[in-house]
Amino acid sequence: MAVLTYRDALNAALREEMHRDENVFLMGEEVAEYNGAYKVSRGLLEEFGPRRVVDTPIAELGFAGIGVGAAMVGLRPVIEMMSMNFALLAIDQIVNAAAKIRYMSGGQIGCPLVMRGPGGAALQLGAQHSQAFESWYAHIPGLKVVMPATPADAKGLLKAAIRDDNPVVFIEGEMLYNMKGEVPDGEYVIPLGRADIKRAGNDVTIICHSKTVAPALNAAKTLSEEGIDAEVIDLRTIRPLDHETILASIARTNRVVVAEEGWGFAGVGAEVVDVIQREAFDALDAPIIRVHQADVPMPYNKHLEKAAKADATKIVAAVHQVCYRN
Amino acid sequence: MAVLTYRDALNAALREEMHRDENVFLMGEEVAEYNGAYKVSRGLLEEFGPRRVVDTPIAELGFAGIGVGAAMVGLRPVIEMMSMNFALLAIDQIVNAAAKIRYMSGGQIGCPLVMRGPGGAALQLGAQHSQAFESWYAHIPGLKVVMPATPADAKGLLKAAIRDDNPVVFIEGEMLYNMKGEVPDGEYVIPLGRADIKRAGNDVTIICHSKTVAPALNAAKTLSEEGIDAEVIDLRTIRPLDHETILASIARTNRVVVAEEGWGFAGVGAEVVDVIQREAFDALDAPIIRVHQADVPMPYNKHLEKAAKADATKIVAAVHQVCYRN
Amino acid sequence: MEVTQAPARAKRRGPDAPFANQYHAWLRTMVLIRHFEEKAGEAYALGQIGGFCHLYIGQEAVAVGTLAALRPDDYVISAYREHGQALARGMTPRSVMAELFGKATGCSKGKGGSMHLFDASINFMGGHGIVGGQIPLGAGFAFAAKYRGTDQVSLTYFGEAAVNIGSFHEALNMAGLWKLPAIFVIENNGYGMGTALKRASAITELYRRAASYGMPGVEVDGQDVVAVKQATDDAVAHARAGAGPTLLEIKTFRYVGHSMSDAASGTYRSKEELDSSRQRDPIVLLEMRMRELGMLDDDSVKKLEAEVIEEIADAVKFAEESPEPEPGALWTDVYAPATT
Amino acid sequence: MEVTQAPARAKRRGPDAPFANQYHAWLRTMVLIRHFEEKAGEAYALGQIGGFCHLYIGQEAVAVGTLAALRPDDYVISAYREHGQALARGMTPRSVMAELFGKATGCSKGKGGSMHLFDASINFMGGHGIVGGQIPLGAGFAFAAKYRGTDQVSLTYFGEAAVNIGSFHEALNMAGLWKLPAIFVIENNGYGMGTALKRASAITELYRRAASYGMPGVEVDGQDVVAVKQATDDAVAHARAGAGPTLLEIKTFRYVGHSMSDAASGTYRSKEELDSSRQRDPIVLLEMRMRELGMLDDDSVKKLEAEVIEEIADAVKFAEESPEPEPGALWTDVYAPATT
Ligand SMILES: Cc1ncc(C[n+]2csc(CCOP(=O)(O)OP(=O)(O)O)c2C)c(N)n1
Ligand SMILES: Cc1ncc(C[n+]2csc(CCOP(=O)(O)OP(=O)(O)O)c2C)c(N)n1
Ligand SMILES: [Mg+2]
Ligand SMILES: [Mg+2]
Repeated sequence: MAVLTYRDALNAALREEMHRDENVFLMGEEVAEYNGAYKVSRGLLEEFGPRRVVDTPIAELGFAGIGVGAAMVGLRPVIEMMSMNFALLAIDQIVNAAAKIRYMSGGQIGCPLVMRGPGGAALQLGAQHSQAFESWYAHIPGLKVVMPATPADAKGLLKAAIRDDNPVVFIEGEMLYNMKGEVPDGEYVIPLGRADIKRAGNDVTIICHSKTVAPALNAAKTLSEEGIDAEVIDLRTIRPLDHETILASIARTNRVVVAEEGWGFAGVGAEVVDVIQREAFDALDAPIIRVHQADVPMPYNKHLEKAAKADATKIVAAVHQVCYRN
Repeated sequence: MAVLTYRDALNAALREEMHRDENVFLMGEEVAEYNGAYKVSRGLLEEFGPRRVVDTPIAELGFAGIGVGAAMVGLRPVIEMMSMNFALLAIDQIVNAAAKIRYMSGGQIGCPLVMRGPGGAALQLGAQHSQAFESWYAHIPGLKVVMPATPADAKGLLKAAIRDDNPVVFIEGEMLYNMKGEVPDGEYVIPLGRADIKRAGNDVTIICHSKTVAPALNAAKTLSEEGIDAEVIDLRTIRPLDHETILASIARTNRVVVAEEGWGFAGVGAEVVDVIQREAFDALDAPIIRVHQADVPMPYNKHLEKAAKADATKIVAAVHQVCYRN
Repeated sequence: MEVTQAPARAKRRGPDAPFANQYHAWLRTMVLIRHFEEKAGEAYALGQIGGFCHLYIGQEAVAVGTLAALRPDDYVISAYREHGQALARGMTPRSVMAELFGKATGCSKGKGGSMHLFDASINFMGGHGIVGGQIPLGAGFAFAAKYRGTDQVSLTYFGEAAVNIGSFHEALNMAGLWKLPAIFVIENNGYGMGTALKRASAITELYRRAASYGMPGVEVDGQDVVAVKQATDDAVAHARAGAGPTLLEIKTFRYVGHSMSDAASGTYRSKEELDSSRQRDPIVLLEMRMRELGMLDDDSVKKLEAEVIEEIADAVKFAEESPEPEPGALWTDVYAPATT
Repeated sequence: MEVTQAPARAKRRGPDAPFANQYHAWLRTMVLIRHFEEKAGEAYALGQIGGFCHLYIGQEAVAVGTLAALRPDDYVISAYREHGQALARGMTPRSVMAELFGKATGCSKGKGGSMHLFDASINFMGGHGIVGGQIPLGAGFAFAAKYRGTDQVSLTYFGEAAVNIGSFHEALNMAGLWKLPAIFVIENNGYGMGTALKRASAITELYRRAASYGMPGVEVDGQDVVAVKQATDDAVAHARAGAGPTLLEIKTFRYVGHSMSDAASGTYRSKEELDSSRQRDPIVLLEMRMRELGMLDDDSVKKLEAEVIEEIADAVKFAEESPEPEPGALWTDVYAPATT
């Protein structure tokens, strides 16, 4: 197995899928000549040429719509949003066209499109550039929402997303791009819709995704030193949500913490809580505690920003609470 | 007390607030010469003239932004969206500007704006015109989200929303506009952030808002005939959410159903569930059951549409489930 | 990347020579649309059709003239006022009427409704309800054609009120920049709901906006089906030749209200204005042309009317008698049947 | 509602006569911006400034020339490359530098950062990070001025890459339609990140887009502060007279990378191109003018430089020594203090 960065794992997935299927193309701001704002598309212009790696004007609504149109007639566009924060401008095309074309057309017309790019916060980018919108997209039937936390998942899930016949919102993280990890060689595709147990454990289940996976694993390490054996479940796909893996874990641990990067109100964690209380009411020994961004726009100042973000310390504290420690 | 339609109650609120404060103006598509697509603004052009009742081109992003700009310099715009479905095009201005200006400017600049219009489904309008986005807006700190279910609430809450110094997303309902009800005469302002007990009861709490309030009350009537005494709580304001009223009720009833018009995944109900399980874990005698739209885009066919929607029958069935009847 | 052709006013009457052999077919389709829409209006009043329903009466020459210029493998997309275009493209009155009735036999299986008519088999790509939303989609079909190296073109309809929304601007800029084989058709019927063009747009000669996107802009008389066909032919030839998109501003009239809940006149336009717009009825204009050429007489008009009335009656009957979708249809078509 | 004035190319050198008495002040501000930005770049390299940081070096004459034409009660709004405009509008280097350092003494209390500089006391309305997002806001200030019947104007800055986004189109159409007292300034520095204008826009003479919105469009030499001031004066007079908005395309250069993580040249533009752009440095051009007029000599240049260096050093020191926001600041300013 090769050790790759998350960025290069995505790059490999794009390259392989573009080789595999002539209908796959990449479009977005700075994806071609600049090799991507975050270099995810490095080398692809050189390899595939400007027909298949397309720089766009700054026009998120327009080029998302062009992508949806191209997908409606059988191409398989990968639309890069330089940041998912800018995708708000395109959201009408994703929600009103991509997610609904199949249904409205009575099944005649599909939309095999991937919209991908970094979501959530990086460091000190301020309020407009530091938002996690996964709960929004996951609210919408017709979409799938995928959020890999490791290089291997990034590769395997992006390949699956590109092959999927539905519109997939694929959310990466600027703070994840440099993460290194082993990635299986050769063809490696991870089915969408399956959570992954990143650490097995028996005392408490920590449910997380994307940028909260690493802090959850750190928290688990700290907790294990205290004698608390945490299971860490990485959702990987937010919609469809893998109820089975979640419920199986809770049947053993009876205690749950849900961590996510975004805001709390009607966040992904709220949905997870609802599923658990409904399906595993009697299994719960304590209320589920959630860890998420402070309910404020993201401040620029680095100390305030740190205080606003979910992190390992907060996850540990939440586990203490659900285990009635301290 | 006069009996007014919901539509006329909104109209009265607009008229009164425009009289009260010269800075209040109404802007949107067809609000002036056409008297509003749904006639909420009937007569206002005549009364206040084209300076204060402004017809716009079809340009949701642009005129929402113009409203935000005007609010940043001290006007108090009421921006009508002909449908909240079209507000997706404007959502960047609401989320990235309106909700964040105060924070990003260190408190220097506010945004006393109301964005209002009908949300959710009417009858057979199809997938693109039948969506309830309240959970999206409520996800965003910096916004308030208000959804009146009755004429009296419509009037009192719209007046409060217009006077509020924060951006308020005020969601009405096409299917509510003709609803009649008593509205207190004279100055009538309902503070934002307070739920309302629309029916007191002891056996189960039904939490609802907007278009699910009437079916919940119908359900309560049916249930009372079966000897189940339901309390019906109308949230009225989704953000900030009135935890206190919810928790006080559950302390008595120990059983909860949450009904909403929109989709389930990370909906408003998911947040309500999370609050309850966290704050009132031991008070719950059964899992909370949610009633919401089927997890599909809204179909045009009327029978399918009916099947997709939350209604009194589904609420009754949910109550049976939480009460372990049948 | 300069304007490839100065914006042009093309208000001349279209010539007969190259097209006369198609006049019968065009007339028939225009009459079919007119009758279809009248029946749809009646069925709406009877509650057989629900939701929003936007009729095309008065605008028939736009659909017929533009679509006469396309090949079967070209792409077509429109807004919510698309019954006429669906029929002119070749969808049967049965499948369209059944869709309006919400029946399982409708073109979109009863799930789409009036605003969402689709027929993938003839590249009729809908029926869209968000003003301007279809414009980037139409550019996307053109993008796909260019990507694949076919010489297909993509034709996108929208109302004159849609030219003020961001989608129009973004899509046309990219289409112009990339020289996509796209034809953008403004159906300028003078009103967006109750708003007259001059109350919504800083300039009222909309074809001039093409200059911002480096493409030709042409003003077309939308009541003269021949002029429409001719202008579209030019745009199609331009696109197929790889020279890029064209913006057609086709001027027409909507004889009816915006939707079924809107009166044809009274609030925002006068009875006089409406009546005067009827002076240049597209069907009458074509009939007159054909009579001048000796192609049409009272008998043939009567025969055509009778045939069409029969066909529409059949469509209504079909729609009435068709089954409702199965309850299980609620859950299908959300996702592709077999996915990874 | 026709185009009120044909788009114009105004590449002539601005005249000295009416402005010479202001040259000293303008030169000082331009030099101040240049030094401020250089120090900001250094502080960024030292990790004292975080996040995104977009420098204004090369574009100084645009901010100084345009803002010289405004009154204190006019409104100004910009994008994320706004340090120069904030300083030219009258914000102190201290309050801006402290904001970049994230300190409680910063203009936005450390919560905004480089992209979100605000000073309500002088109607500097930010600092916005979503490309094009500030354009409707700027139109909104103009709307408010007109609503109140004041003769204030609103000036909105954006880059040339922002002209392809929907916000631009929607806001300019409404501004033109309603004759709002707005001045829209395209700072055309040739690149949006790594994308040259001609790769993003179907036409490259952007001032021509004004014609779509019924407003004058003027091309301006952005390296000549006098030309900038003169063109803005005209636009301001037009707006104050109630004649509506103007689109200024002010051509300039960005000497540095897009942001701190982008090299000044190499990837998307050559060293030669960059070097040649420096031939028309706005500061040098004004200095030359002043020397020609006998208003400046080597000594006065040195003195000015020394003063500015001192002022910037003081700003850095102030920023360094200023306190971090209190932890509780995380929770304030989300909502208005006292609400219904
Ligand atoms: C984004 C958006 N805003 C508003 C509406 C409501 N609406 C539907 S049709 C219409 C008028 C459109 O007029 P025009 O584009 O001229 O087309 P026409 O109806 O005349 O065919 C409006 C405002 C909508 N569907 N979508
Ligand atoms: C809507 C949106 N899309 C993309 C970006 C990322 N982005 C930030 S600046 C920029 C380039 C803008 O160039 P231009 O408008 O010419 O301004 P300049 O940086 O040259 O001053 C891009 C693509 C963004 N901030 N907002
Ligand atoms: Mg129209
Ligand atoms: Mg630029």
